[in-house]
Amino acid sequence: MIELTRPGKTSLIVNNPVMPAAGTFGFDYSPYRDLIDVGKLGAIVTNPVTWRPRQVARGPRVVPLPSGVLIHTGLPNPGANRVIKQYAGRWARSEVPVIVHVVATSPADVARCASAFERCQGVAALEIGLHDQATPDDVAQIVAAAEANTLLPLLVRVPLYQAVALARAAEAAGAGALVIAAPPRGTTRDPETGQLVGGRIYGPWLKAQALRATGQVAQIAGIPVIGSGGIHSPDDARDFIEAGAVAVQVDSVIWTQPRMLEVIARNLGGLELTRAVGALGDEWEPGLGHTMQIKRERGRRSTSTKDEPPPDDSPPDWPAPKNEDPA
Amino acid sequence: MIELTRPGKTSLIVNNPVMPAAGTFGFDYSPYRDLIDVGKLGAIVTNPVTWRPRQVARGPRVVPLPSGVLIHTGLPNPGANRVIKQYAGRWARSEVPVIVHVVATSPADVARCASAFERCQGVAALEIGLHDQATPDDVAQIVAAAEANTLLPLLVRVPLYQAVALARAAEAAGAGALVIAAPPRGTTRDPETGQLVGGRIYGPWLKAQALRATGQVAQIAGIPVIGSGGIHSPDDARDFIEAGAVAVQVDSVIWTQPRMLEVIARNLGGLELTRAVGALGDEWEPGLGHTMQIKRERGRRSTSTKDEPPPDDSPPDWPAPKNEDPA
Amino acid sequence: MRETQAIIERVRRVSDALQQLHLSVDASLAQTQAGQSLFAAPLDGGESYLREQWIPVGVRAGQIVVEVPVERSYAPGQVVSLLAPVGRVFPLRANLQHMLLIANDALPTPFVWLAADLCARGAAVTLVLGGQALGYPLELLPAEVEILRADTDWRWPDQVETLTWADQVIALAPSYAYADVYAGLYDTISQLRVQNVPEGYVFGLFYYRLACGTGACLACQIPGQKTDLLACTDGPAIDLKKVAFR
Amino acid sequence: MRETQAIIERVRRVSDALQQLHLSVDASLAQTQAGQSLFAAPLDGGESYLREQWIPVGVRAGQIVVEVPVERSYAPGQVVSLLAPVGRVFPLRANLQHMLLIANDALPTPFVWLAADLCARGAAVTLVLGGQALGYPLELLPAEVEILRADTDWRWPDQVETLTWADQVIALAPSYAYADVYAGLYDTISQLRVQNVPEGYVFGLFYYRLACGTGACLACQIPGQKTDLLACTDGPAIDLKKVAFR
Ligand SMILES: Cc1cc2nc3c(=O)[nH]c(=O)nc-3n(C[C@H](O)[C@H](O)[C@H](O)COP(=O)(O)OP(=O)(O)OC[C@H]3O[C@@H](n4cnc5c(N)ncnc54)[C@H](O)[C@@H]3O)c2cc1C
Ligand SMILES: Cc1cc2nc3c(=O)[nH]c(=O)nc-3n(C[C@H](O)[C@H](O)[C@H](O)COP(=O)(O)OP(=O)(O)OC[C@H]3O[C@@H](n4cnc5c(N)ncnc54)[C@H](O)[C@@H]3O)c2cc1C
Ligand SMILES: Cc1cc2nc3c(=O)[nH]c(=O)nc-3n(C[C@@H](O)[C@@H](O)[C@H](O)COP(=O)(O)O)c2cc1C
Ligand SMILES: Cc1cc2nc3c(=O)[nH]c(=O)nc-3n(C[C@@H](O)[C@@H](O)[C@H](O)COP(=O)(O)O)c2cc1C
Ligand code: FES
Ligand code: FES
Repeated sequence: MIELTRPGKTSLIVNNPVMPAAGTFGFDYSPYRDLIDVGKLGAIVTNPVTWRPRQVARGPRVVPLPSGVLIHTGLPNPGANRVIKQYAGRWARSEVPVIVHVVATSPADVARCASAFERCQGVAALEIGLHDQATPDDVAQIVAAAEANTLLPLLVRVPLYQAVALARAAEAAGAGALVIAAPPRGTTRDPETGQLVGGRIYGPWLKAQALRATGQVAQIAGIPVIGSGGIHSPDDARDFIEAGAVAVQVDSVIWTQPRMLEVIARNLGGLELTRAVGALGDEWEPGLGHTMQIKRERGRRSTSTKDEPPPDDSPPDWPAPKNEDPA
Repeated sequence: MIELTRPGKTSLIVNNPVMPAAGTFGFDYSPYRDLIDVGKLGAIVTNPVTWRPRQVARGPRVVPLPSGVLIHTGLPNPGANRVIKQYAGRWARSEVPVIVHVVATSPADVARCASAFERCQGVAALEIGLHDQATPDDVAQIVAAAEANTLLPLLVRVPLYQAVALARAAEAAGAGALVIAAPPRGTTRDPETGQLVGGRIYGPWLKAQALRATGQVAQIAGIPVIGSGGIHSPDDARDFIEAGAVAVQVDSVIWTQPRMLEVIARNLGGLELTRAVGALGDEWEPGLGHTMQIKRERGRRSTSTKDEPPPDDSPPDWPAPKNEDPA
Repeated sequence: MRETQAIIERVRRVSDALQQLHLSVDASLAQTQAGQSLFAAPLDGGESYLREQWIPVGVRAGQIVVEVPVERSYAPGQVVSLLAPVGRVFPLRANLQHMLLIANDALPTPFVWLAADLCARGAAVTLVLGGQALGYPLELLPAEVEILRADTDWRWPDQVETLTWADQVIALAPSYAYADVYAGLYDTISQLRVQNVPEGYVFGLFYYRLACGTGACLACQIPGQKTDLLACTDGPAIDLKKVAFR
Repeated sequence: MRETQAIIERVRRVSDALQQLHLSVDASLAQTQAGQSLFAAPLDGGESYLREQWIPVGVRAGQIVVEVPVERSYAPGQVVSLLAPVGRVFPLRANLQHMLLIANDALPTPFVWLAADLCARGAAVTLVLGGQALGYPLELLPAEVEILRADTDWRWPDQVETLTWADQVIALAPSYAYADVYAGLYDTISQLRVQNVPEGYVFGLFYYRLACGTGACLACQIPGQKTDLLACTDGPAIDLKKVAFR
């Protein structure tokens, strides 16, 4: 039992700390029902939903990268109301909690989505996807708009590049949990058309960036943090837990090796996550980075708090981010 | 002949748009003298220099990543004055202009470094390396401190995650050129020690993020932009030129295939870069993204302005970044 | 769809550009038919991050044969993970007499198995090839198939006749040109037929590069008249009457 | 240092953990000696992004033989790009009589060629092995070498005697333990010798994972007493008297 969102009026409890990331799994369990045991997951996060319908982007949408891929879909979806018509029934029948991902196009739209899903059976929580250019003020307005219109637990998914500043703003505005982080955007050339294409980029190398952001946020967050970005193995997932996350979202490996999602869930299923959220950093015994201990600990790869951070005198891999707030 | 920095009291003119990135090539030409024809480069950018000596970081410093590497050196250097004692002679003898990379540890230190290098023969320009947590105000102070103490052309190297906001601040403060971008930080596990290590991350996948940032900045910058990040081939380099950069800095491929630096320089050497800085975006014929044109243009891979951006109705791969300024 | 493993039994180069892989596949794939494809990833990782869509050209001795570009190198004995079958069987009209297939600037690989099936059941098949498609080795197609050559503007001899003669039309364009080409074809046909183009008459094949192949990521979405469609789960053959061309 | 190409002529498995590669190298590498290494990258890309430091164990029939872990698979005929030579020849004292080599928790590969050279010129070589080093196949070392076993705290029989007997000492530890181990060894030796430890007497081997191998990136820097040192260009053998232990 893992408390995924801050205790309070309503909180989301899941049995397993592993779930898919928005946009990777579909609007419900059906795309992967025949490929994995969805019941083994902690939850499902739906594809992004907007208040108004959105059409798919034109031009190339899937472009290979060195050990990764660029995806530019334009977040196609028929709009909140038609999504509810199509999927609410299945959500109600889902073995695991369903978290609906709402794209933060505007506070007004978020408010409309919030009240729509509030009335919709089978929705366990909302995840708000912040736009890359969102400012802390935008975040405050967007989260407030959602809060005002639903009692559902509220997760806020934060863009990678502004993770600490926007996470602060989201928590202050009353978010129930933070998802760190949404994948960054990139630009690459489509070999087929010779065209430059912009979109979200996915791949195993994303993990290093996302893990650092997760660790930085976990140090300051008073609410649960969910780690996400480039997780391709159970060990990858454990690194995020060790960084202070209570749970993880798995992304593009679901497309390349669907079973890996279930494997990661089964591996982390055993974990007892009793740590006070954000307290993980303190629990690490500082001196332990020191070489002779490393030698003893050598090779050990556990999620225990013994796995050592870099030595005190070398900079932390996620320094307490003073000054990072752009404000 | 490429004007690398804004016309004015002093400006840096180079013969070739290709140079190494700070920290990849050493303090002078000697590490690669026997491996490549340094004379083919547009310039040399030195390793980072601080006012006070810095010791090398402890713990693992080089950790493999999926198709890349994490480097955490701690920016070791003997301090500006001893660097000058050791290398000024060679700088004076260098076939190509030497750009000294000054780490922006504080405005006061930057001021001291600026006047020290001002008096030092063989230094063609300074590149200021902004710290990841720098705010626009920090940047203003740091650039002002340098400006006040040297007539040397001033390049400012901007962290990836804040590229647009900090580039704006640097230009406003009087920077002569912008280097987009310094590589991001990541955290990964060292297989040898099982330890989590933080540092800069390098690899071909970095290109997509750096290219997007370069394009975004080139759209708004009134001063020359130098693109950098994950360039591993001449075509990679051309993409940055096409995105609006007047020159490029090559990073980790120098370590894995030293000759590639010279190959890229020879390939781009022919380029006539007469475009008004930042005007590139306008020169692109909007409608051209449209599929039938793409079909005609298909396969074409030139640096001409004909290579089309994504269609109008799909979001640009480097949208004009309104709101992006955290202020 | 299931995830299974297959072994590459044979690698046969069939042209400068193409090679055929003979695959021993899991029993669950025995029912695979023309139109469906395999979403493949070599177990040893291979060169690409995403899976690749392999298009079968037939079944020989219980082995599924797929046709792939020669750029990637494969070896007999290599084991691949398959997500399959991807997509739908080609939706053929009951008692189909005359099938018109059109491939312009795209290799007609998807038509090979289909044409063989149709010829086997005695239907007449005309294949129009244009642009890059003209480079395709014709010996890989059934001898009964009538071949016509189209120019770059998708015109060919007796275009009107062939279009009216056909009970069903399936076209293949390069992925970057789907919107324009299929819209154009649909217009041409609507003009020919005074009455509306019937459902299930003219299809376009959609082979976008797939990210998930399962209907999850929506990267292969095709805007539809009533509801939107997905190349991976509703395709590859999409009734152009159902597509909303923008 | 130059960038040249070499061909893997032979791949020989010498233990569960190690394989030896026989390399036909460019003429410019004919002068390579014990201590220097090759910074290698297979032309076909290979598994790792960075180059790998290959340590020679000798020269056979004009081919340089390197010893590498078995994890990575190599095949005869494979072409590799080499940045070489990396680092300095082992700095041996003039008329050296007694050499003491110590390897604890690290494979003594770097000592193989050195020991052979020393034995050839009639010097007495004692090799202390501890921890992981004990797993090393002794048949790969010259028969004349005297082997002693150290415990986990770097103690071995007649430690004091051997240390005083030796004209020169070279130690090898795992990279994550350099600071502590070499500092400890240096202290032990200083206590033994009332007068200061002479220059060029006790060396530590530094094999950090290298990023550039050329002295550019400073990732392999070793804090020095007077000036800082680099494992890639000043190493692998560093006079511990010159190291500033923090
Ligand atoms: C509300 C909103 C505000 C914007 N503000 C800016 C801005 O300040 N500066 C700027 O340069 N560009 C802005 N844009 C444009 C947007 O940044 C670019 O379209 C995007 O960065 C790249 O486009 P894409 O199609 O690759 O992204 P995709 O993910 O494909 O998005 C397709 C469309 O959905 C929108 N979108 C994607 N994710 C979200 C999200 N989490 N929340 C809301 N909308 C999303 C994109 O803007 C784009 O219009 C904004 C877009 C929207 C919808
Ligand atoms: C002036 C200064 C301000 C800092 N402010 C913050 C902060 O606001 N929030 C925070 O979380 N951490 C801050 N730090 C610590 C620093 O962010 C971390 O050490 C770094 O993010 C990761 O360490 P590293 O060793 O991997 O970086 P490395 O690149 O290895 O740097 C090693 C040391 O050099 C410093 N450094 C690296 N690049 C620069 C640069 N371009 N300019 C100045 N110093 C550099 C690092 O801070 C670190 O102390 C600051 C450090 C310095 C020197
Ligand atoms: C198809 C798809 C859609 C996604 N939508 C979102 C989203 O709206 N918000 C978010 O935070 N993350 C979501 N995730 C992660 C990000 O990719 C997404 O935010 C982004 O807007 C999608 O960009 P794209 O349209 O270029 O794929 C998505 C992932 C995928 C693969
Ligand atoms: C050894 C090294 C040092 C570098 N120093 C800087 C730097 O000071 N400022 C900068 O903008 N980029 C420079 N570049 C690029 C960034 O990596 C650097 O800023 C960063 O601080 C180095 O981080 P590290 O100590 O974790 O390698 C450097 C690259 C390398 C490989
Ligand atoms: S490829 Fe993902 S939905 Fe079709
Ligand atoms: S490895 Fe780069 S300086 Fe030694």
